[in-house]
Amino acid sequence: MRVRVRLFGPLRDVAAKAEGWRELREGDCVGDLLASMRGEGGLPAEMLAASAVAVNQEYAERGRVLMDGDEVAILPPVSGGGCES
Amino acid sequence: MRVRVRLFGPLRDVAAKAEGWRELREGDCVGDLLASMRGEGGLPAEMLAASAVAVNQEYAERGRVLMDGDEVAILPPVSGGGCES
Amino acid sequence: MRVELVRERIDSAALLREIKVGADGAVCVFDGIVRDNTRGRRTLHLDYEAYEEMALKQMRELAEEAVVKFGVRDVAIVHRLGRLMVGETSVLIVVASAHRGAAFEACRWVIDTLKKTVPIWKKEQFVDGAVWADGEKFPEEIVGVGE
Amino acid sequence: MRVELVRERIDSAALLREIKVGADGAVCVFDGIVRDNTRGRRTLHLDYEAYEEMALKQMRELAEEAVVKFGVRDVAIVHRLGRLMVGETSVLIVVASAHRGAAFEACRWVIDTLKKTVPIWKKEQFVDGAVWADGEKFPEEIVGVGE
Repeated sequence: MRVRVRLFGPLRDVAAKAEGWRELREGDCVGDLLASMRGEGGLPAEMLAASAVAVNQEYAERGRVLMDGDEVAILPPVSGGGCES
Repeated sequence: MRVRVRLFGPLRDVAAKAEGWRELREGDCVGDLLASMRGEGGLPAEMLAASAVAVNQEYAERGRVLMDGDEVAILPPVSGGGCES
Repeated sequence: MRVELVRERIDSAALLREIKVGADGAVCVFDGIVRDNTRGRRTLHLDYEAYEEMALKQMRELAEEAVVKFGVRDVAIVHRLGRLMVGETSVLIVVASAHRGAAFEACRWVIDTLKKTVPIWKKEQFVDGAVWADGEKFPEEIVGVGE
Repeated sequence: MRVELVRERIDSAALLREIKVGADGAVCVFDGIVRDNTRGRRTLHLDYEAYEEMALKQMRELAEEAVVKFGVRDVAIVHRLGRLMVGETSVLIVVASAHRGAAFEACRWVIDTLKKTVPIWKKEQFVDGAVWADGEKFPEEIVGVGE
């Protein structure tokens, strides 16, 4: 089965090549996908650790089992809303 | 000595005649002025009890001694600012 | 610090535009509007009157105190007097600040304090008559004459 | 409930005008502005990008949740994307309510939650280079992948 990986913000700047469709085994979860991406070395571990994951535009936990066609977005800490923090 | 009495909002509606310059004795305080006005019967006691007093545009206590030429305003509870309470 | 009593419509957009400078990150606005009803009775219009000299003085003090108390950069307070129709702005408070927390807190404090202390009164015209609003009980530090 | 991501200037006045209806007594607005500096470094401009489909979904959920949670009548959330200059509005939140307390609380909650959860990112251009903002740590209910 295949899922589509999307990266945003600082993560895409450092790892744009990691975007796109990837083959997974049936039953693989979010954590499995991340482990394999981390193994390839394209995504800095510290950035991954601070990031959240969304599956089909909803935040998802690491244990979430992926399905064929899912869109998996890896989201570094967000910074919308202005400059007034 | 003389002070100028001003009324506002609902108080003026019921007692406009009580406005204007009034003779007081030297040393009279806000409380004395109010007592004499209450005595004349023009100002409803319940409205006076809920009101604040300002002398020369600053809130003042009952014990505040009045001076010749002072402007004494009797202010019913205020209701500015909109309709969102 | 722009502090005004006005008799014409309040131009919220102009006030917002005017107040911003480069150092601001946040602007919080409170827009108090004439509602179409008070406890279910249909309002036709409102008339606001003020002890103008004192109200302006108090509003200026509020703006200055908000800057000191909350560390915001600028505060504008504009209150309208005279006859207002449903949907019109009776008071506009604009607070500009580097930080949003201070902007919200200052804005809230200004409207809460204004409603209790600034000498402005509202008469409500209903279909069946006009009445003065009850008003807010004065805070203890403003000693009531009957106490 | 107007929820939008836009690439042109945000027209605060139009949004304010649009949202008011007769039953409202209070409107609270939060206007987030591009500051001229970040921790003292002079900002030239900002670029905002978003995971647009998800950001819109999240913003819609925020607006709906604010109405339920605080009992306000209407909420508008508009965020700008692309390049913004100093002094321009990056986000505008407008809350209309019968009561001011709810308006303030809902408005504050929306901006606080948006900043932690809506997938939008900001790159700051300084005279000596561009960097992505650090961003807000995700809340615990949004489980980080490394945890």
